[in-house]
Parts: sequence; structure tokens; C-alpha cells
Amino acid sequence: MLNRILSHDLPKSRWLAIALVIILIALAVAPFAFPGSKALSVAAKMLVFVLLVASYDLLLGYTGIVSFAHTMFFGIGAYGVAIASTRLGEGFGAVLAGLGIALVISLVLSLVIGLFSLRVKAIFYAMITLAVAAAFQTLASQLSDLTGGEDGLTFKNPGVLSPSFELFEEPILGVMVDGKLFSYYLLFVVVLVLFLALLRIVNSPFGRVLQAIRENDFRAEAIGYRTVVYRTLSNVMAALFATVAGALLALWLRYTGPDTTLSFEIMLDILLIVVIGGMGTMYGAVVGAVLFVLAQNYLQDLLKIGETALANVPVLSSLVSPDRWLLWLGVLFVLSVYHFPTGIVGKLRARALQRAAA
Amino acid sequence: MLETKDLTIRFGGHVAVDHVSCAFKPGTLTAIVGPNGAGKTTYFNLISGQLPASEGRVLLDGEDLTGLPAPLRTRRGLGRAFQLTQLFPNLSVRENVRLAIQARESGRGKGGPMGGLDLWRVWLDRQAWVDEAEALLAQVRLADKRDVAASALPHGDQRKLEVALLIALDPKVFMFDEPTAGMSVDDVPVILDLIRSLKQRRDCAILLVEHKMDVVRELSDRIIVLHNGALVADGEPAAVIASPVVQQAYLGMAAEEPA
Amino acid sequence: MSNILELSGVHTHIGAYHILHGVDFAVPAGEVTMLLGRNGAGKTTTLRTIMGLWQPSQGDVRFKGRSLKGQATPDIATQGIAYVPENMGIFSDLTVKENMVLAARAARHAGELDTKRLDWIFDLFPALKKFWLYPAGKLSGGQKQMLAVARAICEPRELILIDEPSKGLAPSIIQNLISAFNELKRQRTTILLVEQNFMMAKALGDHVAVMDDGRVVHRGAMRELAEDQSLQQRLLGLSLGAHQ
Amino acid sequence: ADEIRIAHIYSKTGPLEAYGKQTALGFLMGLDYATGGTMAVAGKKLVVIEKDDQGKPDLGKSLLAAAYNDDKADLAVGPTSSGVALAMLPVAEEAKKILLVEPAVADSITGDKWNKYIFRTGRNSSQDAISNAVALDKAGVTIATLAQDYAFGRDGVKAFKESIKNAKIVHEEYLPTTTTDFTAGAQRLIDKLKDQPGRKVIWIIWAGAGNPFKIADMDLKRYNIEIATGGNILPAMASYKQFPGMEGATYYYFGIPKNAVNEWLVANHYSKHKTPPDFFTAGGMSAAIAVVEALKKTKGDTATNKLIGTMEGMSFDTPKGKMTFRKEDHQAMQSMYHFKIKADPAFAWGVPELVREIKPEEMSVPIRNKR
Amino acid sequence: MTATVSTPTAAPAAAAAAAVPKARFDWVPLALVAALALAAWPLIGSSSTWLTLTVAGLAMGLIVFITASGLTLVFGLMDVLNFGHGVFIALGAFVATSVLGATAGWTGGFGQLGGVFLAMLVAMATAGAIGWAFERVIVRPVYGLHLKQILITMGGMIVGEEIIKMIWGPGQIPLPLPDVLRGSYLIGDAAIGKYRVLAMVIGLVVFAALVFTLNRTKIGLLIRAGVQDREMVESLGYRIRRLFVGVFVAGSALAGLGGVMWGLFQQNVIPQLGGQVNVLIFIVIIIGGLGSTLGCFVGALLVGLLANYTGYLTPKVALFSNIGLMVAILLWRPQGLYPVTNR
Ligand SMILES: Nc1ncnc2c1ncn2[C@@H]1O[C@H](COP(=O)(O)OP(=O)(O)OP(=O)(O)O)[C@@H](O)[C@H]1O
Ligand SMILES: Nc1ncnc2c1ncn2[C@@H]1O[C@H](COP(=O)(O)OP(=O)(O)OP(=O)(O)O)[C@@H](O)[C@H]1O
Ligand SMILES: [Mg+2]
Ligand SMILES: [Mg+2]
Repeated sequence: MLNRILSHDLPKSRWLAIALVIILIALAVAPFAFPGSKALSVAAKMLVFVLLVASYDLLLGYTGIVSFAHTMFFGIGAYGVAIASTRLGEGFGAVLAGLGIALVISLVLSLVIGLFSLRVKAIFYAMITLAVAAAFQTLASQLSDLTGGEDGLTFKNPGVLSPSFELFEEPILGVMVDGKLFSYYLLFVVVLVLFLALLRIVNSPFGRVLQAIRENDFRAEAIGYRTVVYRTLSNVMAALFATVAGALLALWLRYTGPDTTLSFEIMLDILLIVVIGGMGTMYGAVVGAVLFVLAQNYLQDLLKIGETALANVPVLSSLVSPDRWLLWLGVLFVLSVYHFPTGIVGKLRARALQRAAA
Repeated sequence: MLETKDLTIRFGGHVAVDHVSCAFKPGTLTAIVGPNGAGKTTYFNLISGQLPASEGRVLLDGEDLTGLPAPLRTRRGLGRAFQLTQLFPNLSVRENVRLAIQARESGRGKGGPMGGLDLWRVWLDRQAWVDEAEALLAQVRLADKRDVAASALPHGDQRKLEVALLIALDPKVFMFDEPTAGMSVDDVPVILDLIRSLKQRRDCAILLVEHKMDVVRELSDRIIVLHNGALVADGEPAAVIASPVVQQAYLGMAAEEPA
Repeated sequence: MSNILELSGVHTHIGAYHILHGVDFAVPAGEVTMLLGRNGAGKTTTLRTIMGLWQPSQGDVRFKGRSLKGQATPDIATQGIAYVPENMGIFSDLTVKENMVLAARAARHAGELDTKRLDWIFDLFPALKKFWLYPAGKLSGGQKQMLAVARAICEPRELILIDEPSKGLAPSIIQNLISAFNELKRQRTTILLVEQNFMMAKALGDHVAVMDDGRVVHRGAMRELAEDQSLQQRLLGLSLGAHQ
Repeated sequence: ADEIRIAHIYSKTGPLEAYGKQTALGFLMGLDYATGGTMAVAGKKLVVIEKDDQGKPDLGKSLLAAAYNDDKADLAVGPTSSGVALAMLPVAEEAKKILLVEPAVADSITGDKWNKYIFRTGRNSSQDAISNAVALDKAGVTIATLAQDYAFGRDGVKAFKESIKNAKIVHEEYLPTTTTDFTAGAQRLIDKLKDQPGRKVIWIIWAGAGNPFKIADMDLKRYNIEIATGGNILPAMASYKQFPGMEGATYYYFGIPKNAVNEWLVANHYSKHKTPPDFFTAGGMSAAIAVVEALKKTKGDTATNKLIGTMEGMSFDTPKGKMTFRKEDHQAMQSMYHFKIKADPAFAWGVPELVREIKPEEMSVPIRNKR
Repeated sequence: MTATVSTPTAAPAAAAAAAVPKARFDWVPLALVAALALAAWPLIGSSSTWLTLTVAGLAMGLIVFITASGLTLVFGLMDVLNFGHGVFIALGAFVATSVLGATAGWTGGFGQLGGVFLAMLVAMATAGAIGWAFERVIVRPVYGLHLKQILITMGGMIVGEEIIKMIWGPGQIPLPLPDVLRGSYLIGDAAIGKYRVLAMVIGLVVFAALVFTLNRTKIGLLIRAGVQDREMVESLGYRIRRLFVGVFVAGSALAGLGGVMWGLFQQNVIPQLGGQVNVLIFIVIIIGGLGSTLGCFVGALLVGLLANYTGYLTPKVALFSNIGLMVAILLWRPQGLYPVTNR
């Protein structure tokens, strides 16, 4: 049963399995176990990034396509919901309409980009998408009547999901059962289902062909796979999943702006997570996203401790200043590309294999 | 079955394959010989679609394949093994073969309604493909290496895997490009036996590029000779080998051509 | 007769795999030594270990009496060793000419190549002359193999390591190759040759070492092996009337 | 409780790191000044909780929620960027706690996105634009504007235009925010201005990277064209040094306001940091003074409605003189300064010399919220 | 079946050799630059305006070329896509602020110019030195692995930017042009910035030097060979590692020079500068054909000119002129203007 749900792609490492179970449980009970709005936002952000990064892994890890335009589709989803909610007024109808339109736009756009440029070599494609993403960001800022420009859009969620909605007067288990809680569990369920769907896709015959293309596209063509079709399809699917992730983020934040969805920094975050987690292993997205979001939110606190400890050492203290948290994230990143070329998941699996062999 | 008409390709001013017209019948094994650089591999590339022809046509069972891209030709039944080994390096040996089987099955519309675009079934659900892959690996004596990554195989085993991929495709036309090059002597017969058994099926045409004349002599029903891209001899093995062209330009002690 | 190259107890690991399990053999100067063995026996690994492309984990490789252990590949090469790898190592973006210019360490451009030697090479491999200004990646398989050998012999070297040069070559070119190696032998160049083509091995070899499973299982004169059918059968799996 | 908890959320890191740090410094100095060094009001200790929004709206939003809910902050101050501020506004409304915006400038913060929990000590972009208009608006002057081609630039020009009564505006040039080569835009401006009579001015409103003042290298003097612009942080005013005589209006320059608060600020800043206080330092200090004054008036009571009631219409003394939160949109009305640049070799930047203080009464800053 | 044998036409070797064509120089992209400039003339109308814009565009293009040249060099020779290139540009610019700050006392035309050249030298040396470390620590493990290169150099970029913030602070730093380089030469009504003239000279010098080293020396060959098969080059007896380091250092030094040029052009620098120019220089090297120095040169000129022409004629279009140009070029030549083989 579990095997079927996970599409026969078991963690294949005891430690990984334990980590995944802990993450699943922690995210499932987060509103109750970790009260406080920061903890909840952190958990929600993890959920969104799990989906976003998993969709990117389909592209990067499984198909071997380096794209820098993934945030564009993320943004389309977020703006779809935001624009629909501001224009049509809050309501599930608006959210669904926004998501629907966003999905269509993403579909068309990813199809066009895919067909136009997936024939070129990987590096070309990477750089073209970089330019396209930059242009899209400019476009979003130019269409400020629609998108709110640099300032973004703040909007209201439909009834049950808005924070002012409260089901009971009294808190249950110390937590108010309100719109925030509903939003969180909406995110949780959607992300869980879509993640399992992605897991299924990469373990389908189709997903296996993607890996073959990544390994040797010339040979894949020569045994009868039309690589352009597969690549484009993979591109489109990744885009659609990212669009949904964007919509979820918008629902959670009730805000959409270029900085939260379109900026190159988010693209960097995605890359970091894929690499740290382990490319070509869907579970890498989960482990990576959780660790990364934790680091992003708590590394500064950690550094603060370091800074106080080293307050008297001149250069060191400015190195561990919480303001330089990005420096340490960068170093972490370089080290993980260096030492864990297969990411955390790859490392854990290799260890399990070795142990099995010994 | 397979026919090429005036097949030609030019690279700049260099004519690598020069108006080659030839027909191949099922059940026969045609050896293609010729000096290095004669255009044998290029001729294969034109047939299987890796290179676009400058002129001429490729017909399979009367159907014109000339404009089709490589994967579609493969689906129509043109299978190819490469001179320079082309594998999926980081996938396991078994997965290499299984992917070829999957390609064949989905190409024939047997992979479900969406053909190869089967997104929803888990690959392991198609146990038949896995079993077939295992069986094939046993045939080429790679069964004990099934879980090794293809890139970690020694050269000779990689050549065997290359052949296994072609056999898994089960095409109408088999094209072998020096399948035994660099293979150790005791493994060569394994491949030759495989080719022989294909021949016995009598429903497929086999094209074989090979420099080892004893192999050619033993296996082939017909030899064609390419020289500077042109077809210069065609006929029964003994006659062709005895012909002065082959003796001088290919086997002979004389230089390949005036320098 | 002195040995120009000696391997004693060489173990090599690739990653976690233990490939060579104590390889011992010597290459006498000025003669041709054949290294034979089935696929996967470790021949290529042995050559790569000599070139310093893998480092031996145990044992020693000595060239002209001096240990090569720990030396970097370029330093080993400049002591007078040339190497033709199994995959040919052609620089496919460069032209044939540029490939040759790189192989001749002293030459700064094509004008400084040794013309006499070049003519000799063109005689052996006429295709190289024809495609002199052609990107090497676009050569046919056999032509690439010719280029790979040509690079190793374009300047005099004391020792040449060659990994399966005959594969993919037309019979007439193999003949040329054999005469080329004979010519080199006359010039007192030492050759260590890995071959699957037993006919060629017979024609060229003075000495032979046969490997199996990362060890040398037989050493001796080539003539001995060529005459002893049962030894061939046991070491190489050659049956009577083998494909030569 | 015997504590009053104030959350300060700003860009400790991110693109506006430099601005954020000035604000933070000014804020702490302001608390120090306003409490007379005790850091307490009505016997209650002031506790400042600093948080880094990294310039990211989503993060800012969650940090503000965390500050109100988890850290039990009584009120919050910040943020640096307008995008972050706009995302934060609903959080204050949900938490029913005050957010004192400083120094984010977007008009819509106290305009259509405003709610009653929002106050702002910082100037808004209208105030910026209008003060510049007041400084330049004379009969016989011909003006062309040069701004960034996005909402901030367009709004600024719009507000500027609305307050120009006497001068003539002949052209509006908008260039991409990422412009690096200004030749084309400058050429268009020259084409539009060169045949005009009288005094000719290009008014520049530009924020962030890119240096529009390079257009002066095209020798505008040969057509008698001048450049005018608002104030900026000191490093940015280095390029003003090339334009002695340039006029405009600024929010703050440490040498301009003459009052006790500013004297204290300049003196203390010099003695602690060896440099003069900058643009955003003054803003941070004003915010701190506003907070302390309000708390003093409520005797340390932090009940939100009481604070709102107190603060509406409240006046307080800042480094920029007296500011007043106007009732309608809680925007602090404040003086701006009409300046003229002097190149003084003693300073690395062009020194703005006061021409005239533009009092709040002289600027009709529109009320844009839907109250 | 009997053998049908035709005698091979013994192709004369001379004819066969002649049949193998040598690559002819491709003038079309260069002509495109001229065509663009000429086409803009009637559209702009005024000759002096056209001259101003054209010279400004060419100068801007050459500055972009300098900043991008190191990237093309490293990519063209070593096949390393350095996403961290921007950091070296930023570094060069910041070093220039320090050097010019220290030489502020050098007065007079020569003194000021000397300051600028000193800044260039120091920036190149610093960027080169850091490039050396960057190669050792970051790039070396990932030769030949594109994906990892992109990732790891990106990581390097983050770290580099943070270190710049640590040393020079997070804010904007002014980098005023010395007085000698301010202002314009006037030709009729056309104004030609003095600094732009200097930039053009330096750009052309860099271009000439690069073309010479790559095409006239063995070094270029060796490196190109080393990218394809490093082990083989070592087996031939060359210490390719040192060469690779050398190229990387040269590329970084060029980035440093580019940084100084760019910083002086902008007259101020911010730590995020690297990321900002990255997109621009990537577009330029894509247009050029990824790794071709000449292509990068032509691409940079096209970008510079088009930005100025569209900026004057229809400013809205200028926002998307770079990407539009890239798409148009790629539709015309999918591998860029001067495709580099096997890439
Ligand atoms: N990179 C590698 N990683 C893991 N194993 C390897 C690697 N390269 C070679 N091997 C293993 O080392 C063993 C010896 O290989 P080697 O290539 O030396 O054999 P060989 O004698 O040259 O064979 P062949 O005749 O096929 O070329 C083989 O079993 C092979 O699988
Ligand atoms: N893509 C290409 N561009 C230019 N020339 C090419 C290309 N491919 C092949 N050639 C040339 O065409 C000729 C024929 O090459 P081909 O590979 O078909 O030879 P072959 O008969 O297979 O030789 P071998 O036995 O050595 O493999 C060669 O001279 C080669 O240089
Ligand atoms: Mg061939
Ligand atoms: Mg081998």
C-alpha cells in the first residue's frame, strides 16, 4: 500500500525514512505543536517550497534542463490569484478563476519557450531563460495597473480562509480554529497530493525516459524517443506545478509582489534547495526545502549567538554578524555542491547501500 | 525491404556518401566493407536519420522515410548500434535495456493509450519489460552486471550492451557498426551467435559493417563495398573478396590511395 | 638487455573498487611487449596507472630505474613516454593539423613539425594528409584511430603505450600499422601494446604478459605463446581456428 | 506588564541594507533622547525587538505577525521598503496594533491601502514631489521631468505636476529603472528644451542604482539647461558636487534644520560615529520621538485605541522641527527644505544650502485614503 | 548473384584535398552593425543627434565588451560558465573607489589619468588574484560539469557579494569621474563624452590583444584541447592545470578592468552591481555565440547601439531591446552570431 502511494520509490535509507516521517508529522501538527505565527509561516513556506522545488527537480534533476525561468511560472500562479482576487473581489470563484487563467498562461508560455529553445544546447537554454525571466519581471513592473508594480498586490482571501474567520469562540488545544488554520491545512493537503503525483510521474515510464534523455539524448533519439516532445512536456508540467505553488503562496500571504515570486533570489533559493537536498530525488526537495527554510529563518538567530561570543575578535565578529547570514548560506551551498554532489538524499542512500553491501 | 536511392551527403565540398542505391532483402545479411573513411558509418547515419541527406531517398517497405527524424525512423523499424558506443552512462545495465524495450513497445502503440507518454503507471508495473530485459542480458552474458552503471563497464562489455540495446528494439532492419571492435576473443562468438540467430529468423534484414574479414566471410550472404563514398562492388562474398578492387584498395598491401 | 619499465606489486583502486591486485611485469628496452587479456582484465587500468592517470595504492612503477610514483601525468609524459588511450583522446574541435602540433611538444606551429617524420606518417596513414585541415571530430572512426597513433609517433619517444590501436581499422591499414611498429622497433623505441587482435600480437610481439582479473597470470616470450595452442586456450579462450 | 515592547522591522540585509541601518541607529538614538537616557516611560522599560525583513515583503509580513503575536509587541515601527510596508498593512489591522511606518515612502501606505492602525513619520512621495514643485515653481520657468519608468517615478511626476502652478512643463521623460546609458533620454530632453525661452530646468526624480546626473556630461550648459532634484543620502549626493547652484527640495540634511533636537543628534552622532547623521537617521529618530511622546501622553498605556486617539493630531519635536500627525490619514506633516548646492572642498558631497524652509502649511498634500 | 564491380575512380589526392574547404571569414554580423547604424540615421533625422547616439552606443558597447570579454574567454577556452563573473566586475569597481580615493590628491590632467590607470592596474591585479583563489577552491572540482559549474559559481557569487559588503559596506559608493574625463568634445551640435573616447580606445586594445593571443599562439590550442580531454593533454606532457589557472586569472582580471570601466561609467557602485550586469553580459555572449571573442565584440556593439537608438526613438521599446535583439538573432542564427563548434 505504502509502496503504491510512494510509486515504488521508497526512501531506501533508514535515516532518510526517519527524517521524512518526522517532517511529515511535524508539518501535519505544526499549528498545534509549534504555536506562534512565525512558526506557522515558516511551516507554510516549507510546504510551498517543497512543491516548487519538487517541480523544478522534475526539470533539473530528472530531465537535465537548467532553467532560470521557473520563478516566472511561480509568479504567474501567484499573480493569477492576486489579480483575480483584487479585480473580482474575494471568493473561491475568483481564486479558481485566477488559478485557471494562470495555468493556461503558464501552459502556453512554457510550451512556446520549450518548443522555441529546447533544441539548443543546455547552456544556451539556461541563459535564454535567464533573460526571459528578467524581461518578465520588467513586464510585471510595467503593467503596474494590473500587478501593483514594485509594491505588489495585497488582497483578501475568501471567507473561510481569511484570518478573521473563526469557527469556534474558544481555542482548541490552545489554538484558534480560524481562517489561518484552514489555509494552512489547505496548503498541506494540496502539497502532499501534488508531491505524490510528482513522485508518480518521475517513476512512470515517462519519467524514466526523462532520465534517459538527461543521460544521453542522442541515444534516446536513436532508440525512438522524440526528445523534444518529452522535454517540452517536462517543461510544461514543471511550469504547471510551479504555478500551483505560486497560487498557494499567494493564498497564504494574501499578498503577491515581485520580490516574493519573481525575483532572481527566489530562483537562487530553488537552486540551493535542489542541490542541498539532492538532484533527481524527489525526496531531496522535501529535505532540502525544510532545512533551507529553517536556515533562512533561524540562521540569523544562530549567528547572533556566535557574534556575541566573538564580540571581541575584530574580523571574526564581522564575519559571523547576523547581517552576513547570506555569506554562510553561500558557503554552505558551495560546500554542498563540493562534498555532497548527490545532495543529502544521495549521500544517505549511498551510505545505506554501503551498509547493505558490508 | 529497405532501399536507398541515390543517397548522397556532402560536407562542404566533400562527398562522404555518393549516390548509393541499394536494396536489402529480409533474411539476408549484407556486409558493408570499405577502407576507413569510406562512408560506411555515414551511410548508416543517413539511413537511420542521424544526418539529413543532401540528395536521394530512403524507403522501408515502400514507405518513403527520407524526411522523418531519427526517432520516427526507429519506430518504423530501423534499428541501429553505434560504432562509438552510445549508452546511458549513469543508469544501470538493466535499465539501459529496459528503456529500449519500453521504446519499442510504446512505439508500437502497446504502451497504453498514450504510448510512451505514460505518466501515471509506475514503471515496475510493467514487469514483462523487466523480465525481457533480464532474459536479454543473460543472452549477451551481462546478467551478473545488471545493476552496475553502464559507464563502469569495461570496453568490451559496453560493446555487448550496445548490441543488446539494438536487439531489444527488435527492428525490421538491424544495422551493426563494427559490433565486435575491441571485444575479447572469447566474447566475439557470443555476438556472432546472436547475429546468426537473427539471420535464421528470416524476417529481418541485417546490415553489418565489419573490418574483420573472417567474420565477414563467415556470416555474410552478400557484400557491398564502399570507396570514397561510392558503391564500387556488390555481390556474393567470395566474388567480391576476390575482386581486384577489394584486394587492392582494402585488403592489399598497397596504400589506400595515392597520397 | 635491461628493462625500461618495471611494475612491481601494483594495486590500483578506482573509487571504492579494487581493480588491480598486484601487477608484476617488466618491459625490456627496445622491444615490443604485448599485454593481453579478456575484457575487464585490467589492461587499460594498468596503462593508465603507468601514465599516472590513476595513482597506485600499493606497489611501484619504475621507468629507467626511477620511480614514477606520485608524479603527475605531464611529468611522466615528458620523461619520454607517449600514450594512445583506448578512447583515442582525439581533440575533436581541433583540426588534424592542430592535433599534431600539440603532440609535437617542441613545435610552436605546423611549420616546425619534423617534415621527414610527417611524410613517413602520411605514407602510413594517407587519410591524415587528405584531412589535414579538417576538424578531427568529423573523421571516421578508423581515421581517428590513425590520428591517435600518429600523435604518439610524431616525435621520437623512448616508450609508447598503446591501447588497442587496431580496433576499427581496415585490414590494409592494420598492415601499415604493423610495419610502422616494426619501423619504430628498428629505431629502438620500446612499445607496450594492448591488443585483442591475436594476429597482430603474433606478428609484432617479442614478449607477452597476460592479465586476468587484475593480475598478471602469464609472462614469457610471444613465440612460446603463439606456438602453444593449449596455453592460448587457457589464458585467452582462443579456440582453434580463432577469428584472427 | 512593566515593559513596553516595540518591534522594529527593517532591512538589516538586502538591497536597502544601508538605509535600514541608518533608520535603526536613528531610532535608538531617538529613544535615548526622548526618554532622557532612561529608556523608560512612566516607569515602564522600553524593549526594542529588531527584526530583519531582508527587503522581502513576505518575510516582513510574517515577522510583523510574529512580533505582534509571538513577541507580544505593543506596537511596531518600520519598514524600509514600500513593498514590504504595503504587505504589512493588513497585518496591523488584523492584530489591531499600531504600525508606525518609517521610512517607506509610497503614497498608498497612507492612501488607498491605509487602515486606521497605520501612522507614518516618514515623508510620502507626494510631499517630496510637492516640495520640489514649490521650490521650482516660478513664472517663466520651463521644466522637463526625468523619472524612472515605474509606479514610483510616475506617481512622483504626477504629484509634482499637480502642484506646479506658474511654471510650464514641456516634457516628461521616463526611462527604465535599469538604465545605464542615459544618452538617448538626455538627447530627447535637450531636443525638447533647447529652443525654449527663459530658465530651463530638467527635474530628476530617481531612486536606486543608475546615475541620471551623467546627462550633465553632455554639456547641457551650452543650451543653458539646469538640473534640479530632491535630496538623497550623503554618498548619493557626491554626484551633486558637480552641480554647484543646483536647486531642489530635500527632506533632511544635517546642516539645515536649526533646533535643539537636531543639534543633539548631530553632536551625538559625530561623537559616537565620527560622521554626520544622514537622511534616514533623522527619520528613525523622529519615529522614536513620536512613539515616546505618545506613550508619555497615555502614561505608558499601550491600549491601541487609546494610542490612536492620542496620536491623531499629535505634534512632536523632531530633528526636522515640529511634526503633526494629521487626523485624516495619520501622515506626519513636516517641513521640507528648498536648497541650493554648494561645492565645498571640505565635504565629499555637494552641500545643500538652505534657501528657504517650506512649511507644512505651504504644501497642500492631498489626502488619498478612503476614510 | 555475381559481383558487380566498378573500378573506383582513383580520386586524385590534390582534388580531394581541395574539396575539403577551409572556413571563410564571415562578414555578415559585422555588416549588420554598420547596417543598423545606417538604418537609424534617417529615422533619427538630425545628423548631430545621430552622431551623438552612435558614438555613445559604440562606447557603451565597448564597455560592455570589456566586462563580458573575460566571461567569453573563460567560457570559450575552458568551457566554464562562470556565473560568478559579476562579482569580479563588482570587485574591480570597488577597488577603483579605494584607489581613486587614495589618489584624490593627484591633480592635473596627467595626475588624474594616472590615478585612473593605477586603479585599473590594481583592480586587475586584485581581481586576478581573487580569480586565482576562486579557480582553486570553486571551479577546479567542476571542470566539464556544466550544471555544477552554474551552481557552484553562483554560490561563489553570493559569498563574494557578501564579502564585498563586509569590506566596503552595504551601501552605494560614489566613484566620480576625474575632471579630465568629464564633459564632451563637441563636433558641431554632437556631444561626444571624453570618457567614452577613452573607453573606446581601451575596448579596442583589449579586443586586439585577445584576438592575437587566441589565434596566433599555441596557448589557445592547448586550452581548447584541454577542455575536451584534459587527461590526454596531460598525457602529451603539458601542465594544463597551470594554463587553466592562467586563463581564469586573465578572465577575472579582465572582469576587474571591466568593473573599473563600468564603475566610472556609472559614477557610483553598489555591491549588487555584479548581479545587475550579469544578465546584460549573458545576453551579449549568447548573441555572440557563447565563447567567440569576435561574436562577443559584435554582440556588445549591437546591444550598445540598439539601446541608444530605441531609447531615443521609442523609450518603451528600449526596456525590451536587449532581449528582443537576442531572440531575433537566435531565430536567425540559433547558435549565435559566431557559433563555436561543439557547443
Ligand atoms: N571508472 C571506473 N569505475 C569503476 N570500475 C571501473 C572503472 N573503469 C574500469 N573499471 C573496472 O575495472 C576493471 C578493469 O577495466 P579495464 O578497462 O582496465 O579492462 P581492460 O582489460 O582494458 O578491458 P577491455 O579489453 O574491455 O578494454 C573492469 O572490471 C571495469 O569494470
Ligand atoms: N559530420 C561530418 N562533417 C564532415 N565530414 C564528415 C562528417 N561525418 C563524416 N565525415 C567524413 O565522411 C567520411 C566518411 O566517414 P565515415 O565515418 O562514414 O567512415 P567509415 O566508412 O565509417 O570509416 P571507419 O571504418 O573508419 O569507421 C570521412 O572522411 C569523414 O571525415
Ligand atoms: Mg565507421
Ligand atoms: Mg581496455
